[in-house]
Amino acid sequence: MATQQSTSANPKVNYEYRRKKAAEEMRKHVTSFALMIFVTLIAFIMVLAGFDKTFVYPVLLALAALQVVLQLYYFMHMSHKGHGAAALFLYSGALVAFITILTFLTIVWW
Amino acid sequence: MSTVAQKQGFLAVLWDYLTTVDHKKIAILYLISGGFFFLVGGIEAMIIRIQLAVPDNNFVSAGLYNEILTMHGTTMIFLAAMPLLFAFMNAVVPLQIGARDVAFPFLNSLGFWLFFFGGIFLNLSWFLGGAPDAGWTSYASLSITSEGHGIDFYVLGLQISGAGTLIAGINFLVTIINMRAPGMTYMRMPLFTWSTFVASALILFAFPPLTVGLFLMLFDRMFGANFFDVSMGGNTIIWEHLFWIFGHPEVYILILPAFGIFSEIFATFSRKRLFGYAAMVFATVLIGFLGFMVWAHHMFTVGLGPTANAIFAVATMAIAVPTGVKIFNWMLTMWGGSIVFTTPMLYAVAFIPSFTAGGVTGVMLASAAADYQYHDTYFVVAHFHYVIVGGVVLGLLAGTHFYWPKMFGTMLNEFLGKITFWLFLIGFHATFFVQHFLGLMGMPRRIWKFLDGQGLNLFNLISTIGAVFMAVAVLVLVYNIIITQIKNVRVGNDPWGDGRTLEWAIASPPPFYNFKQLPLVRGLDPYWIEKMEGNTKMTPAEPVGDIHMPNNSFIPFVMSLGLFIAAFGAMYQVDWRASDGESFVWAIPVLIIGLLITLGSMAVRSLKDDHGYHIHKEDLLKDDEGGRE
Amino acid sequence: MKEGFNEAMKKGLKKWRLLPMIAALAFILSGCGEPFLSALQPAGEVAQRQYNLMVLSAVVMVVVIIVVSIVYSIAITKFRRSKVGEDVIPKQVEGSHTLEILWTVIPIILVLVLAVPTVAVTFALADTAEMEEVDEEGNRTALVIDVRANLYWWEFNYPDQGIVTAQDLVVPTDQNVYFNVIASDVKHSFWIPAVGGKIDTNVDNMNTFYLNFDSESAEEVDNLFYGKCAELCGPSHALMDFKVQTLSSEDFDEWVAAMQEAGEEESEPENETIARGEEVFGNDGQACISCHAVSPTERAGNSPGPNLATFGERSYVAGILDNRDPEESREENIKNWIRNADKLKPGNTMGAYNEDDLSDEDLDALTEYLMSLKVYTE
Amino acid sequence: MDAEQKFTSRTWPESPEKTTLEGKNKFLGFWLFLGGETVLFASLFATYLALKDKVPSDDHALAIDMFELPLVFIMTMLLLTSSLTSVYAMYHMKNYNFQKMKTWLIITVGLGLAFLGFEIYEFNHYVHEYHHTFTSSAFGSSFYTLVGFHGAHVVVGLGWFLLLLIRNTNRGLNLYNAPKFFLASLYWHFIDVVWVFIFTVVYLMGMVG
Ligand code: HEA
Ligand code: HEA
Ligand code: HEC
Ligand code: CUA
Ligand SMILES: [Cu+2]
Repeated sequence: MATQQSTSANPKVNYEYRRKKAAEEMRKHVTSFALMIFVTLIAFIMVLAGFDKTFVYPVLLALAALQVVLQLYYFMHMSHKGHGAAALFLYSGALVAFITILTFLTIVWW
Repeated sequence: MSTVAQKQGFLAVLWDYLTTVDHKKIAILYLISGGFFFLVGGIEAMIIRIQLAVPDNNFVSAGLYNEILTMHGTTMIFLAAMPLLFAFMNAVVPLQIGARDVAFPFLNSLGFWLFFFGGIFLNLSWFLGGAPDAGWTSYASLSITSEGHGIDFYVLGLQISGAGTLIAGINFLVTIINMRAPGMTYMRMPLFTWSTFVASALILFAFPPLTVGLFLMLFDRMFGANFFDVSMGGNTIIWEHLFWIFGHPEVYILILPAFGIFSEIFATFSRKRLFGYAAMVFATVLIGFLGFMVWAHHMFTVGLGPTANAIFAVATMAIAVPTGVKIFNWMLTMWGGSIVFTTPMLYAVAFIPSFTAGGVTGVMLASAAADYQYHDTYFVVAHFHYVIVGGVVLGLLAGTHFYWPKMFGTMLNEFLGKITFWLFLIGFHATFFVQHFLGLMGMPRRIWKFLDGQGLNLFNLISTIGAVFMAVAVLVLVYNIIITQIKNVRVGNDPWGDGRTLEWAIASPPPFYNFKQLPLVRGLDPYWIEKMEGNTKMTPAEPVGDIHMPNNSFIPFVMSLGLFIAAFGAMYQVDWRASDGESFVWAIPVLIIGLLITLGSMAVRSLKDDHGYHIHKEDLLKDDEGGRE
Repeated sequence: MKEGFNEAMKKGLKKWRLLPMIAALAFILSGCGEPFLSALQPAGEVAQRQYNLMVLSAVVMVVVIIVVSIVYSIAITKFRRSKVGEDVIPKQVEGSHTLEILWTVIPIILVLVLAVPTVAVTFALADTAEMEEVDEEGNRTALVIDVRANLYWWEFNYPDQGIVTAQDLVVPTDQNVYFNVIASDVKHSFWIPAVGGKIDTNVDNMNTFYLNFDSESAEEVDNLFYGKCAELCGPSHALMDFKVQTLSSEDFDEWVAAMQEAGEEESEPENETIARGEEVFGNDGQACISCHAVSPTERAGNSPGPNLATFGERSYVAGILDNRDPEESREENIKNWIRNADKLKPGNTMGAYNEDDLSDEDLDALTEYLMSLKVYTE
Repeated sequence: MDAEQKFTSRTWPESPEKTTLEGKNKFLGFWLFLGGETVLFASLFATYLALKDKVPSDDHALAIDMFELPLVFIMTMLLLTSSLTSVYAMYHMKNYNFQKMKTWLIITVGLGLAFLGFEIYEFNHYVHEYHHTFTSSAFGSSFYTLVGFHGAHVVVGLGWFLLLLIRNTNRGLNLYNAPKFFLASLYWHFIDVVWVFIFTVVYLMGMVG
């Protein structure tokens, strides 16, 4: 059966420290949220401005990728330890996903 | 409560199996139902061969032939080969890594019942107006126009059983990552565990495209969508891609676990550690990886253009390299060893040339420009039966003999086993070797009959005679199983005498809680290490303590049953709409009821806490004194 | 059979130095199958190149199998427990880097040996640039045929010539013939094994490729190759055969001229039976005409049934009933077809005509009429 | 150790979702599931891209004719914000503050519902204004399937949150339900990730042309 993760020897210090760390992290989350909103705004404005699509497409995709990274690493804590296997499989999935989309864009004609 | 097994009535046993979450019992469920579907698929194969024994034969009609052909392929791949592999994975992998059970016992049971009901649903098509008839690949233009409900059975049945497979895949992955016994590092895992791991990863990424493909087909056929309707802007090639993005990894999902079984057998019966273990692991992973880059080799003649064909051709050929590494490592495992030809070893030894022959014809197929000649001919049929029967089925037969004692505590008769082996091997080569030539001589596959005067008569007849040998072999195996279970001679933990991995360190069959104390793993082939040091048991990694066990549950059965019921509703609402609500008025209600059953049982599951129970230390110790049975 | 072999030597094999094994293998393979059907007896440039690739790959594979067999045989004979002793514990070898590098590198080389020509031939066979070439007057120089696959029958339309046939494809020898292929209903695949690999006739789009029919090989098979449908397309997929008539370039031009001419003029029925047959066939009879055109210039691309303009010359009825031997069988076959089309080719759209639909006398007349539908021969 | 054991904010472990073996298994299993879902959505995206604007005749509306920036923008903001609110909920879960966690989850659910409302409005609009339906063209089928699959995920996510909230209102946090809350919020983030691609690839790129 499960074993409890060992917490630090001094629960009190540990507690205060953890609280602080969590709060700090939460602030980072808010920052990254602001960034996400900002990125979204740029994306929408670019489309509104009506630039040429050879320019807009790659930028849009880059912005989307940036947002996903923010989601994964800040909101979903992918950078925290214990996410090794999760990351491996998520990226493998992303690779298969990429190849799938690439082929559908190139060798499925109509 | 006592853990000593008691004699139980039939109903009690049945109930036990319907609700079990024990990986060893689920393994037996997979073995029985997979075995049953193998016989069904085999009978279908026999009908195919009888129809094609002589030219212009009329043993079965054209439409029926297509149904049999489709069901043969579909049944064998989805309902026989994969579940049988799952049987061994379930029986062996948790023991091999020294785990209590799989990571999600409840989901394990759910995975089984989904597969089971999906398979039953698919096969009910025989009695409800006709089976699917567009080939196991069910290419869109034909399957969209196919009349009746055959294809609907295919789509819904595979959707249900596919969900079960996906669940099983995730379950094995988590089990292997999280539940290894102390000391069992990744590079000490037995190869069967490794290949289960990679095959499960392939399942995780290959089944979603199939799911999507089946959904599109389902929407087109049952809800008026137009994915594949060219006149509405649809595109049938989408199906082909989605199917093969799944389909190619699927063949490695089949072969890798078989490779794993053989790796165990070679090492055991050569009394030698697997040669080049690290390279074997690496090759397994590489095959899995490359498996996703090559699917368009099934579509060389579709007209994708020379660039795509060339890229996929070369990528496909690359797989020969890691596979070759494995073949040579197996041979070098035997080299310098002490080989004893038990039945499982006979299969393993026969597997090498058989599979190599199938593999190299695969590389021939990969040569795109030449594949324009091979594609959709009996050459391809010969290729894939060489790899599937010569690889996967030989692996399953080997595994059956090898792991039977561990699963049932009895030993299959070796003499009968060898008879099965020789009949099957001879029959197999007789059936499929000549098919290479049939294909090159101009015989397309999936043909209901061939006409006289095209030079195809002799080889087809030989092929049919070979199939009869295989059928007899299978019957001998069935007989062997029956008398072995009737005689019921019990065996000890290491019946082959040369077991190397953890599963042989535990009683046959193991107690329901597996290892009383998790074993300490000190290297590759941990049981062998202990034996070499004169120990009869594994060194425990923990003191005897309470063991936490999950409760049995009937919910997985009910959840799957709900989907099974809903599938009928989804299918017959088509007729209900076609008749303007005149007939089949029950269809939509049935669909809703089925879904409610499933959702309801899911809700019950999540609302009702299920913490399992504990086996107490005292009972475990008592077990030791009392012994089992 | 001998010729097939010589042919192989002449054309392609010279390139890679005649290894005796290649020769032996090619010889064994070419002994297989009927020359009008077998991919092992290539009858044209495309099939030849594919055949060469097949032989090359087969040789590589035989090498692999031999190597494996040798190591394998030694291993399982030398290291049996009965030989090494019951209680021996073999040395637990971990592996060997040298060996592992060896059996990684050699297969890579073998794969490359196969991959390079594969890529080359794949691109070469996809080269249809010649299709676009025109002469001074802007006419296309190459022969292009539009192939349309229908549930169990084939239509061959010659757009530049303005003519159409069904079931029997007619082609000139010793020149590249270009095909545009497509399907009307479900996916099929267009395959003439002896002349070259297949290409799918998709419902979505047009595919393009070329074949080349070798005159010497054609002679050997009496100018008749077999073609097949190679994609499961329904109950009668097995019976969706077609035939390929080969003609020399001059004869082909004559044939085209005859076809075009026949399309322009109305021919008078030779006798009364035939006239009656025409009536039955026409609108006041069974309305066969609603599905079948009888003029070689009509209804290309949208016909519900095969064009019967050259029906009296076809080698087979519906691609499966052999008319050639004896010649009288033609009449039998036609009657059989009209009475039993649904049984002969399950699932085809024509359906059968029983005595109630079509009296025996009418059937006789109809048959007579159908046999009279000739364009090129007398 | 008992999964229902009561904690105080001081004894509450740092990663409650991964403290028990069950929790660890669920955590990993769920991530793997998301890996599979990635491929699932990729297949749907690929299908959509292959069938985008594929309609039987000229009088069918195309992407560029239908999509409108303001609506998509509002929906995007709703969903992005709900992602942040669910992060707040998890923040409070880690601090063992059940009440606040509940509050933030309820806000998340509210935002999700609003998103769904707009989506339903949007679909309805396309059907009535443009006769762009599930069965009108291959484009229609693929559009509604892709966006609809995402919508279905939103529904499931909301149902999950609600079920957890109802079930656990009176029990507080423990090591048995903490992983469940955590997974539900992971799922919610994943839904957001998919939406990022939907608004980029389907709507924004669709409007560019
Ligand atoms: C278990 C199942 C299985 C396995 C393992 C394989 C393995 C391989 N397959 Fe096969 N295949 C199928 C099952 C399988 N296949 C099925 C079911 C179909 C038909 C589906 C349908 O249409 O219905 C099919 C069809 C199929 C096609 C499409 C043919 C067509 O329809 O036109 C191709 C084409 O490239 C192909 C190639 C290969 C290759 C290159 C391998 C390789 O992985 C083989 C690698 C192994 C070796 C090469 C042998 C050992 C290696 C050495 C000893 C080293 C030295 C070797 C060399 C240098 C060559 N397969
Ligand atoms: C795991 C996969 C698997 C397995 C094991 C097999 C096994 C066999 N297959 Fe398989 N086959 C496929 C997968 C498989 N096949 C697939 C995917 C296709 C393509 C389908 C398609 O085109 O869509 C195919 C197609 C296919 C064809 C081509 C049909 C055609 O294109 O028209 C043929 C023809 O010979 C054939 C023959 C056989 C034979 C003789 C066996 C034998 O090995 C079978 C041996 C087993 C038995 C003989 C069982 C005997 C059982 C009994 C005698 C029962 C006794 C009864 C009781 C106790 C109740 N198969
Ligand atoms: C509904 C359409 C339809 C009608 C009406 C019809 N046919 Fe056919 N016919 C077909 C089709 C389709 C085929 C091709 C069948 C196949 O080969 O699968 C065919 C094939 C044939 C063939 C063989 C063609 C060949 O090239 O070998 C003959 C001869 C023939 N029909 C004669 C007739 C006669 C005579 C009638 C009237 C009594 C008739 N058909 C009415 C659709 C029709
Ligand atoms: Cu047309 Cu098969
Ligand atoms: Cu493949």
